[in-house]
Amino acid sequence: MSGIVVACLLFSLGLYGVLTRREIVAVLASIEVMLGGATLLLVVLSSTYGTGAGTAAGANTAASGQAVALLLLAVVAAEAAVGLAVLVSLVRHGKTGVDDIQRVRG
Amino acid sequence: MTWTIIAPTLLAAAGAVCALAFDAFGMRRSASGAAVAGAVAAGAVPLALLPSSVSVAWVIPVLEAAVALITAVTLVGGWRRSTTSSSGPMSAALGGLVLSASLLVMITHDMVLLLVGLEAMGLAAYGLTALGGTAEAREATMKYVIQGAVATGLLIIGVSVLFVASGGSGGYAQVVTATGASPFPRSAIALAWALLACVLAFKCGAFPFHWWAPDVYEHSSPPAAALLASVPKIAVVVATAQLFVQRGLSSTMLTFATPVALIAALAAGSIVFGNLAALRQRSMRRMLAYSGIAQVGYALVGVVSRAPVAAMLCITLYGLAAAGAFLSVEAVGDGDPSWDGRIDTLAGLGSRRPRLAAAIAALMLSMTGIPLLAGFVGKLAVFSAAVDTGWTWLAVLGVVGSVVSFGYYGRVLGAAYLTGDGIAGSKVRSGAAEAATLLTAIAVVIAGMAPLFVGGLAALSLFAR
Amino acid sequence: MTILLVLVAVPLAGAVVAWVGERMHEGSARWVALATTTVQGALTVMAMSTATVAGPAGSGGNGLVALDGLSGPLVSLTALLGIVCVLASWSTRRGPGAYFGLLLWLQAAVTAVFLAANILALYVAWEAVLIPMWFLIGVWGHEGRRHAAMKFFVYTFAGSALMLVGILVALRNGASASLGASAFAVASTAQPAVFWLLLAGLAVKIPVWPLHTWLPDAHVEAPTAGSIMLAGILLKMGGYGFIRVALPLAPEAATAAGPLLATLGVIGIVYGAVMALAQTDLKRLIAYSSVSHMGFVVLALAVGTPAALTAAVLVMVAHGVTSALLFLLAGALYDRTRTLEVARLGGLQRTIPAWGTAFLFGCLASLGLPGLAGFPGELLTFLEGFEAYGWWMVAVAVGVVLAGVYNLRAVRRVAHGPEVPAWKGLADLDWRERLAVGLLALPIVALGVWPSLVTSAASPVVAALVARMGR
Amino acid sequence: MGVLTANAYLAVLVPLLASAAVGVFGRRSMQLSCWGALAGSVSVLAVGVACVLEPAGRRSVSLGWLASSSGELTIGWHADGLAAIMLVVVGVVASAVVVFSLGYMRRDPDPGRYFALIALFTASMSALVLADSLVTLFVGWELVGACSYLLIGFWYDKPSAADAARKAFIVTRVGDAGFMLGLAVLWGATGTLAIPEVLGRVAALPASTATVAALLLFAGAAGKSAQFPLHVWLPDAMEGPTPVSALIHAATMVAAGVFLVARMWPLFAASPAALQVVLVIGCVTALGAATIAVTQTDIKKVLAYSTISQLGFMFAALGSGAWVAAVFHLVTHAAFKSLLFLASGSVIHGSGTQDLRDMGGLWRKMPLTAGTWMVGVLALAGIPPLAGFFSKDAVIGAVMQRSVPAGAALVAASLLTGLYAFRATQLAFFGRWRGDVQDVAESPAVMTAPLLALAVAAAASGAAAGPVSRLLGAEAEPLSIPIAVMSVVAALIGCLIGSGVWGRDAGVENALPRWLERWWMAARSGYGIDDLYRRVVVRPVIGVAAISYVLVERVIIDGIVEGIGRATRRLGHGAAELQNGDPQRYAAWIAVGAIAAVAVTVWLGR
Repeated sequence: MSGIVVACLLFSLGLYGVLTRREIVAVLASIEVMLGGATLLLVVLSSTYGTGAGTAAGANTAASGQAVALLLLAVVAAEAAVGLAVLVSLVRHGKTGVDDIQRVRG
Repeated sequence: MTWTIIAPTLLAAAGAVCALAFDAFGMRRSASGAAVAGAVAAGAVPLALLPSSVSVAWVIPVLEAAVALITAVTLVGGWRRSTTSSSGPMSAALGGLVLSASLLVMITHDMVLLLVGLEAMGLAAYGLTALGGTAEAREATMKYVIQGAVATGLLIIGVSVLFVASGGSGGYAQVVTATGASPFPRSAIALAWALLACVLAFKCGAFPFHWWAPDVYEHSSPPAAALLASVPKIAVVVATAQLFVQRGLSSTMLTFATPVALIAALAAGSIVFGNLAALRQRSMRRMLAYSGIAQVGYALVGVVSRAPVAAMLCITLYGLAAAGAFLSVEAVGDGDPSWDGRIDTLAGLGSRRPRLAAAIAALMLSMTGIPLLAGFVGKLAVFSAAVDTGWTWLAVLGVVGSVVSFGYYGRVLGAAYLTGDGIAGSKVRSGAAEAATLLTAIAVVIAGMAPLFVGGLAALSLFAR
Repeated sequence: MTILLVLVAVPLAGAVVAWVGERMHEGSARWVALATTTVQGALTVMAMSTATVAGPAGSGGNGLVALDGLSGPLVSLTALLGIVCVLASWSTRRGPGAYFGLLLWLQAAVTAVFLAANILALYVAWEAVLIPMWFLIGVWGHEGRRHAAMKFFVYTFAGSALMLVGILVALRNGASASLGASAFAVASTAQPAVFWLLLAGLAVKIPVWPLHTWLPDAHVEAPTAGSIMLAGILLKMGGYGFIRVALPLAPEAATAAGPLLATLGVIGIVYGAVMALAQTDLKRLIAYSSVSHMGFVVLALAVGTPAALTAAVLVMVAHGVTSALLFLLAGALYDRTRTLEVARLGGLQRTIPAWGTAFLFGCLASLGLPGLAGFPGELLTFLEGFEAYGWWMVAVAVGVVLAGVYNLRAVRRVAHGPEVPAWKGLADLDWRERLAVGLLALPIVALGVWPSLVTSAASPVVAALVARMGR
Repeated sequence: MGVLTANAYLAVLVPLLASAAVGVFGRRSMQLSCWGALAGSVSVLAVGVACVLEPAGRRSVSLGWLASSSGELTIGWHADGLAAIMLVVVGVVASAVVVFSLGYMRRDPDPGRYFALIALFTASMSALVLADSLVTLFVGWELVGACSYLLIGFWYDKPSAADAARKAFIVTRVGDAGFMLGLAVLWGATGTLAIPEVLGRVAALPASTATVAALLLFAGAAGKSAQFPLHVWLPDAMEGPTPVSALIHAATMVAAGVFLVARMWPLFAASPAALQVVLVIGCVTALGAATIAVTQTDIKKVLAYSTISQLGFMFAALGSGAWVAAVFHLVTHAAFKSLLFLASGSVIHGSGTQDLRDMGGLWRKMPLTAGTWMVGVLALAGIPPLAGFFSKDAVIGAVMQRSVPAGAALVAASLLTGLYAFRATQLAFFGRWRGDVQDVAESPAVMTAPLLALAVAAAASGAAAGPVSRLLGAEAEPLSIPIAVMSVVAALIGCLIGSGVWGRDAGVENALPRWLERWWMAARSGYGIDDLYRRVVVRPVIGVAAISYVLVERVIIDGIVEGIGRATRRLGHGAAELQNGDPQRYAAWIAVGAIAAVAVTVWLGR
């Protein structure tokens, strides 16, 4: 049960970071934390809640859960890569803070 | 047999890879060509494999073909841009990737694959938007990334709960059976479905998760916007329809009673917000972006009234028109580079470029839902389904929304035809965009007229079931 | 049956040929339009004579097209106004190809509305009318055309959108899509919803007071041919829709709504007349007189007896030709004087006698002088109204007197009185305009002297409708 | 003779065709158009005479005019005695007027239109008279009103004529609105509008319905026959050419009201209350109009008010049940009043003025006109042996039996009649010529011939009492001597005062004593009723229209419509403002949105 709490905690912290930090770099970092928390939740759930934990079927759920988690890691990494790439182009034009990217509105 | 199902996705992806390869060797024209070829191939395969008799099984393959052809048209529309600027082939390749991901999203019946498809589509979209090249484009992309990340987080939570609940298989069917009896408490399952609904709403730009849409569609290059405003939206709505009205496509059982109210709220919110916000817009692309929100709302009405085919038809016909509309922005830009993208400065287009103006008129009126054009067919299917399943107030809201929509679609027509003077267009640099726009306009008219000849309008009720 | 499909196809074909023709050869559009409308007229006459005019709705092949006593007169009116419109806009210089193309498209769409034998086909044709009208007002209109075109489109579209929902609700509650003779009424629980939703679209079109404010703006800004088609035939789609769709679908709800509708009709009559009295612009005056005349139609529809419905058809056809004549003359005057401000006009009977006489004739017809088209329909409506609503008809009598007042006041201020020096050298009506006036004057007198031209056709069909409604 | 009575519709058809022919071809020559119009009026006369000589009874045809399922509105004609008399009257007067107009309208630039309208009027009048159903009667009734409108406004570029025409048509239409309501009541009560059936079912009607129907029909009649309070249009109608006044505003159209009541007599007879109203209105109009006529300075206005007064006599007779006497008085009045109008036309034509104060001593220069005028005036005053005496005496006799005060009022009115008749004669024909035109000459033969013909008719029509009442199916009552003596004495007193006072001093009106001066001026302006209507009815209606257009239409109804449009746009602003560009706000919205969705789903799904 504690695993789920940790995962949710991590997710909330990450979300909090995204919503409040003023530098884009920090926001991207918080995103990583958040997504990490979500992936952790998957692993914890599949291991604790697999049908009949400990039995063969249960192991099966846990295994496939971890496999998907690995896949998620790849997805999160791709997300971070693209985020950073965009950040680099923004920094090159001297915009690092969230306030600098508020011109497009209405 | 499974290969034939995945073939379109692979073909589109192959096209994209070839485009990248050619780009590496600096052969821009053949790079774009490869992307287009990939898209067309991806469209041809499902059509070739259609079962002989017309049945519900026709729906998904036909939609796949439609999505592929729309992508091809947008790539053709952006030909000048993709063959002249340095980042051109890159955007063509990304276009292929968007198509490939969208096709995956449409045909998959597995949660994990759905997640992967959605993410791939998102990433490719980030790329395409960034390639817009302007400071605003970069800003829009960054914002899109941030919001996308939050959505991905929610998606992962949702999928993981359902994945585990279904015993690690993740297939739609298993998920649905697991919803009834699962180790998790009912509220956890409800949370998962709700999150799934919200993320799908985010991906297709429904209210209140639409924030990225106006910025992205306004500041990405028009051909890219044409692609992003149509193909991903169609894919997500098709996925939503399948998920929430279950794979049988025709079965009326809803997997979970409660999300209907949530989707209905999303639909109503989108219709109201989309139409109202679009009224105020001065820039044509931003207006089209907001109107897209409303159009998604109409499609979601189909999902709510358990008519998946109607919802898919509605969003696809809209996608066709939206692609055409954005390509027309590119076409006008071709004719007059100094055009600031605002509606009012379209003045006199009717007299200067009659063919293009006529195409724009057809596209606008189709999106308004005027009969004899594609939009009306989609809306009629959706609204008759809504009325049949007792959601009459949603139908009335949708219909009133269509009326309000003439407020902004009509302003484009007004500018083009009713005001005499305006910017003097220079020689048209390249006809590709205009040709693509005309193609979509003709398709819209044909789709609108089709029911008249195919056994009268009463046949439309077929879609409503 | 095929001739009925042809009646819709001919104007459409004409529209395309006119539009394309103008590109190739300057000035050919109007001749193409004239030819098309004349052919359409001939076809209509043939269709009217061969179709079993008195019989129930003979539905076409795929249920799309039907002609009977109720739609016959209105289709004929459309054909006639088509020719008049072409004659009236003979000298348009701005994009004649598109102008005549749109005009013919409008005529095709309206004809399709009257011939539609299937509810959805009727709805599609109903909406298809909006687009050409929007362009006609918007592109060829006068100063305030953009606002007027937008207001016209959105207002009518809002009404017809609700009508669509009404149709869908009706289809859900057991109504058959075919408008023919099949069993018709919807389940009585759903009738109020169906009736009021349908009425939304119909009331905007007729127009029923207070949903009429789009009409004056649209008329003042529309070009001559636009006004003629708008007042002459577009308003009749509302009345026709009421009899063909709303009444059969929801008879009990229609009876229940009778008193309210009658009140709105009577208010419409008096209100339209009072407003016409207060106008300073000639076209706006004629527009409000249309509101007043259509008030009679609303009253007749509210009464709902077979005689009253026949009277409604009669008033619709009579008002069609009368208002077409008045708008034709107002347009002709505007082409000459570039103003329709009544204060600046005067003594035109002396300056342009032919126009003056035609205007006087039009105003006399408009005030319902017996012997001219307006009187029989209005008298029958008055009699049926009295039988149904008794002394409320005093208000209608006041309306009739006010009709006399504003019409004669218009004649007095525009045609009579000393000659105004500003308009000294105005050219009188040319042969095309005189032909158009003649084409309208003939039916005005014919209907006035012998109204059973229309009533003998409409009465049996309407009686059958009412009988089937079990009222 | 048979062929004429068989198809009496010729009386309508021939003038109609003549009118069309003259309208199209008459532009060129005056003679052609005059002959056309004459053909029309002569045909009416011929049919009238034929029907009189051979009362063929009811030869009527009714055609399904307005096929409607709940009852048949038919049109058709019905040549009975009353119709025959009216046709003769219309025929005679119309023919005289047409011939007279040849001379009177010689210098007019547009004779074609004039004679076409006269022919159309004749056709409509005979349609009205021959009508077999109330619908046809109403059609003729309105068409007659329209022709009067067109003829009063014949010189349409004269503002006063155009205004007078519009006023005439509108005031009569007010009456016609009542008529229409009456039609509706009868249609509701009897289910048909064919006159024989309606009258047949009158007995079955409840008294209240009959009274209401009768009063409504009387409203129409009062409008057309210029009875109080709808009389204001007739004096202004004098703006039209004088022959028109003679034909329409003396003999035919104004008599239509009397004809209507006579035609629908069983209905009126069935409701004493209605008859009481008719009697009162008749007497009030007779007396009031006579007092106004005395003070008029324009010769045509004198005759106009005289017509209103004489019509008042007829309605008084109708009100007291003597409809035969009323019709007989109608016949004689038509003769001498049209004579007087044509004579005044000849005077105006000759002397170039209509103002009595600028005339005088014309009998020397225009003996023929003066002579015929004298015949007319004596008949008007009711001096035996001329026609007026017999018909007016019958009327006064009948009214006296019914109610003495009414009879007294009529005697006073006949006194005043004699007064204004002879005042006008004195001022116009005797004394010194006060006008500035020198070469005053007698009118040409084409104008004086009809005068002579009408003079004979005016004189002889007195003897027609017997045949008229026989035609109407009632025997002629014998003259009661005391009534006759009283009315003749009253008339003579009036004549003496008239010729005496104005004989001594033509300008006596300018120096009247204070109290008389005030009354005199009031009477001259028609007791201010015209101004009253303008202030109380016309101006407020125009004002209300203008205000309600701005207030109700523009501000309220259109305001709401435009307001909805503007409000939607403003909402649009609000919606778009939500997007303020801050990505974190968007992300927050997404998070909050998701949480809300979850909460809703969980709560609903519990």
